[in-house]
Amino acid sequence: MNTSYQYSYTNIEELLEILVEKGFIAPATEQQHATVIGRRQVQSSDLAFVTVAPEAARHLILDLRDRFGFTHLVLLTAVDYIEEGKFLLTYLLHNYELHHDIGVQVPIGREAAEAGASMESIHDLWAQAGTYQRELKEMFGIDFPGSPRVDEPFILEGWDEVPPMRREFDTKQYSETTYFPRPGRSTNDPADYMRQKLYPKE
Amino acid sequence: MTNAPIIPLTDNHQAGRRVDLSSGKYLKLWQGPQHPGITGNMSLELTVSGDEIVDLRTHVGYLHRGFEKLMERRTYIQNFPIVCRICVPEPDFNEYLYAATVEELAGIRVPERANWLRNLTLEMARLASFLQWIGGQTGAFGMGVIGQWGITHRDYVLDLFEELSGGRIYHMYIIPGGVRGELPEGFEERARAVLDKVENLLGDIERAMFHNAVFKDRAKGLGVIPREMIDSYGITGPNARAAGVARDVRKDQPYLLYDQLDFDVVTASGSDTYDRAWVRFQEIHQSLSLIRQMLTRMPKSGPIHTQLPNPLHWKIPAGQTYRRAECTRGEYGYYLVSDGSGYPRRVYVRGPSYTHAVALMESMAVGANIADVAGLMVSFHTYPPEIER
Amino acid sequence: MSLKDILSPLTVWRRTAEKPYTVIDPINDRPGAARYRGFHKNDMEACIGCGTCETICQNAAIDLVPVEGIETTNGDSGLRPQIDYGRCCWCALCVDICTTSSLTMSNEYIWVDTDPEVFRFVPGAENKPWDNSELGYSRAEGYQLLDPERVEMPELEPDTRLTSFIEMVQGYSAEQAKKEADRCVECGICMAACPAHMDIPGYIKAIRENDINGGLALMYQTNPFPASCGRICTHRCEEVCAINHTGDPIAIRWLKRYIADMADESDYQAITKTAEPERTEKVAIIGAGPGGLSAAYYLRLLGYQVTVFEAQPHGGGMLRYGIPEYRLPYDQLDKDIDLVASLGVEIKYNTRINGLKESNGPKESDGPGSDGGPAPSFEQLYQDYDAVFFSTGLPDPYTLGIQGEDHPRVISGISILEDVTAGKTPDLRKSVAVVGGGNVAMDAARTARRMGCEVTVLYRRREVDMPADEEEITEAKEEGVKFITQAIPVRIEDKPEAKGEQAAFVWGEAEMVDQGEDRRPKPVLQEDKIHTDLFDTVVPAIGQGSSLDFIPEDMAAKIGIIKYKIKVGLHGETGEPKIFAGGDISNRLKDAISAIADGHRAAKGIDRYLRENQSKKETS
Amino acid sequence: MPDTQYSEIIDFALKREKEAVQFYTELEHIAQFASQKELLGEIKGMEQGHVKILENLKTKSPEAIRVERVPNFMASTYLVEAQPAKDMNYQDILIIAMKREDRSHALYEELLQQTENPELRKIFEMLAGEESKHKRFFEDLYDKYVQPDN
Repeated sequence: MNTSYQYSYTNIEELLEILVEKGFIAPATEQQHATVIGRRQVQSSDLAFVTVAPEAARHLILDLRDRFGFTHLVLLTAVDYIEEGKFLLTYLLHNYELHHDIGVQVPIGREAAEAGASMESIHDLWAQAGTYQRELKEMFGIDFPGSPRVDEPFILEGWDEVPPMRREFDTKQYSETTYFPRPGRSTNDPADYMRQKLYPKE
Repeated sequence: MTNAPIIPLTDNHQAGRRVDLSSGKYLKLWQGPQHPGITGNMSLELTVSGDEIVDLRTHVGYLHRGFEKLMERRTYIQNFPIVCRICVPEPDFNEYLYAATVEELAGIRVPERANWLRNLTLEMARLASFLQWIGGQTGAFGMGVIGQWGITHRDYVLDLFEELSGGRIYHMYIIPGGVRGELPEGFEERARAVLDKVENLLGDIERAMFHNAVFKDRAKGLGVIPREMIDSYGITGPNARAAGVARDVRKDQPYLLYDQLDFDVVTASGSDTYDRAWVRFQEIHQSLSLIRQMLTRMPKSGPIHTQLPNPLHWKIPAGQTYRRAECTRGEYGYYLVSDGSGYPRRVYVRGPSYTHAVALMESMAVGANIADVAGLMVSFHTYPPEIER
Repeated sequence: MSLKDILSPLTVWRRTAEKPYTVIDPINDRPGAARYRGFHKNDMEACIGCGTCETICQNAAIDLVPVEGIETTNGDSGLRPQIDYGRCCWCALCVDICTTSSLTMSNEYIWVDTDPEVFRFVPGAENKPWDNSELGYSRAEGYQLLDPERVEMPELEPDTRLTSFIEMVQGYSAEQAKKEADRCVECGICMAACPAHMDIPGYIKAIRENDINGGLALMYQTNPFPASCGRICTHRCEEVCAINHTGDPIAIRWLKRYIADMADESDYQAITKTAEPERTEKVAIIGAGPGGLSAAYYLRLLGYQVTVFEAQPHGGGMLRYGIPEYRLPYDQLDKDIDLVASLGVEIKYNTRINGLKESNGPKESDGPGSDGGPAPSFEQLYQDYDAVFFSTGLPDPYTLGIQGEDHPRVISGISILEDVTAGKTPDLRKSVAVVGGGNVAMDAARTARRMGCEVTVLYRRREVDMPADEEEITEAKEEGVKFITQAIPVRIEDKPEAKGEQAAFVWGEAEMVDQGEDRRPKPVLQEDKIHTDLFDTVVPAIGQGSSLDFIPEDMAAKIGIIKYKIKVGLHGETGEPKIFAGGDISNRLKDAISAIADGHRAAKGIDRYLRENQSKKETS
Repeated sequence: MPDTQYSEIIDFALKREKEAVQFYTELEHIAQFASQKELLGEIKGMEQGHVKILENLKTKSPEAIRVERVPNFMASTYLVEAQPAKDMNYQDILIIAMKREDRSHALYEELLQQTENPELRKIFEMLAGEESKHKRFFEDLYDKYVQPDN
């Protein structure tokens, strides 16, 4: 039981019920696709994921931090659902009193209008969020307007290709066109090779 | 000496921008990318006034290998040999967490003895990593001799890894389903001998490092992390415990067999470089004890691996999970997303250095002395390879 | 600053007197640990070049290359892994997954050379100092990536089996089939061993992906008898299966059966859509066994007008008359045959082709043509059709050739099986001796068990020499068939007291005489160890011969017959361009799948012949 | 050993082989079907080959003779002699051939027993060996094609 926060709950299911009451997520319990808003998924007794709309995310995250005790931002990253034209941001928050994790998941359009994919920044909620957001800008092309140094290269320098963590960036193709293969490499498929050797004319 | 309050990054950022380099009052200095500590390649861009740092920017990218991306085009079994390469001094946490997340989504149970062997290697990895850190911490303060002892004793631990797993650095021992080999004949005796040797060294280290006027003078009061910064900066592990925050995944969310083992969560209150070092030093003792307990209590036989589906066309049900473990630097975690195919949809590796070496370092260095930057960096015990995965 | 903090560090000065920790000469003095993952070794004899190491290598460091001195043979691709040490990360997954356990690692880890090219090498093919190293990494006990155990096939219990002719093998469930299909490593080594070269990895993959339709279509590309072969195939593929080297081979035959069982009618119809435009040429096929119907199927798909002539009242040949119903139920065989017929292949049953030019009418022994008219002669078919394919098999049982074999209580194995198929009850009585160790002998013995007889199998050689499938022997034993091996038939006597109702079977014990490495040991009768046993029935099942009497002499000379076998080319061509042959009368393997393959190849040969004929006509 | 004796023995053997050729020629006439004729033709061809070998021996000295003995596996001992008939099958023809070779072998063995002359013995041994080799050849065919399952 976390006592020092406004909302007390003892297990993940209870937490989700409160989130339903507060209107953050839908009551539906069936397993839907991860990018569907309102989806909830209890992975284990200490880990759940909820999917909310971009507009609701910051509010929910702030509530979880200040009213439910999820004070630790474990990670912030994205999954590219290219076939749906969406990224799914995951804010993983941890409650140090109950040792629960909740993943707040936010689908955002991969290429929203002119500005490109973007999301509200949370650098003012956790100081290290700025680093995550800088990396997401660089690796996925997701913008977080107002986040410190968000436009500065983080890992890549002088990169002018597609943001490399996007699914359409093909590492193998890139490597094949950028570098040269080692000469002297060629292989054979056993079945094909045996056909040529043992029954070429059949 | 800094005793920085919470400085939101925006402010820090603006403070940096206010520096007018043309005024002649400031100098730019680059430290790295060749190992500012001894733990990996990254560089620090210092703006100094005299020998005092007024601004610091971290630069990573010298080690980027794109593991997370590479993993998306490799099968679940093919990823097993590459995860260990994310963190050189402590590869085993990657192996364990990757296996644990895959097993969770695939619904695979690991035999008990395999869990003991996994736990043993994780604690051995902790020991090796801390011994290496001693090398970095003392070396950064000009006490390289002590560092050599640490590095040498780490090598004895690596000898044990070599005979257990067949590799010194990249063990590739923990594989989805279990582990890849039994303890070799006579391993327990040799392991105990190494533990005794390390324990013997620790006495000397305590006298030569912690009761050393030079070390005390330089480390005490350096890089004090205030309690308020712990959550805001996502600080975990010994860095948090030295600030009196008793958090340890091994106790909080026990994994493997930690709930059956006897150990203490070591804390301190000073939250400076000296206290962080002291916490780590105490944890080496804890680690020795944990390894001894495991050697004694581990079942002497039993299966070490569960038969997996054929790894060549192994598909894992769609789902996502996050699992964490306490490595020497704090919370190490794997976030795995499966879309039901034979390849992971996304693997995110959360290394503690990600926050400790970038946002935290940038804040903590302001006001420090140039000569202390390396010591400060090592006091966060950061490994750049896990920043850029 | 306390004085203690100044003095304390000095107490450790004794360490300066310690010997250096570093090894002075690591190159010579420091061997890797006993299971060190060092340079690769490969046992070239054990390796079969399956390429699973290449598949699992996440660095793409392995290529499969031909190696001098390694031949491509049945069960060995002749390729060997070449490793590029510019890419290898020494993870040893290749060792872990190696199907033959031939690939291992030594504990050597130092190799210095100025030429980078040498670090791309074929372990085992090029002599390396570590080739004979005993230490190094190999797969640990209790850890394996590939499941060595086959999913068990549900079968009727032996007691239940004996009560009827119901199919004893019950077939995999979807879950079982997928689990078994999962074990396949898709190396494709099996494809060369299959006489029909079926795309085995392909249809097994279809099972994994739940694509029954796709799997069925793949099977029909090379074999129009999936339901039958899925039950009784001699599965030469399984013998060479890569997994067979360290575990049970993939149950390829049962997986084939699974697809055939799962496929419904619409799946079957989807296959027939591949038929090409109609052609006017007519092809006659003699024999509706697997060879003839396979040829008919593929010829019909190519658009030819096909007529099949069959002496028996039903199709399937030995599949029907030689194999008992508990192994291959008639409805399953009919399913295969009906699909061929449904394409528009005309099958004339009860039509025995006769050989004598001068007598076009049916002989006494021949049945009438199914259209009521007289059965045509071979000569007629030759005249009336554009091509003839014959696959008439080996219908005539050979006798034991010993004295007293004309005893009334001697009945051949084949005639028992034929009788049961025809719905007749063979007159077996109680105690039955079956002579022979092949599949026909097993079938006859197990059939007799199902008719309530006490059965003893007598075989000239040892059990390991028996040509019958291992599982047939095992199952026969389970069903209570007794075996006497190294028993050579001497003669059959009629004991006066038995009055022709019982046969006294006289046999002698055999001694196995070694004949050198390349020949199997020979059984030699020990004339001082002769036994006589009384049986109600003695059933010889030692071999069968062809019956080629229907081929007129002048035609035979052109076709080419050697030692009662038809001499054919790769595509069933005989010496007479218009005539093709296949199946047991021409091939060495004498099983259904070989006949099916012969039929398929002959269809290609006939197609080529007819197309060449057509273009000749057009150009002239 | 006088040359006459040597060539007499060879002539005797030659006569037997020629009789064999004659025998198979007659069988060919009796046979009704092409497959029978083909096999009989092949066996006849083999006997003709033996005739040639013996003719070559006539011009050679007895010292040049190599003796090759093949163990008797008695594979055809208990088989019943088949009678030449127009519907002979593969099995029948092979039995006829085996029995013929067996008899020839027995004859030379008999002659071998009756003489003490080492050179004569050598010739008989050679001839007996040849016949048993022929028999063995047919036995192998019989094993492989007629009773593969026995």
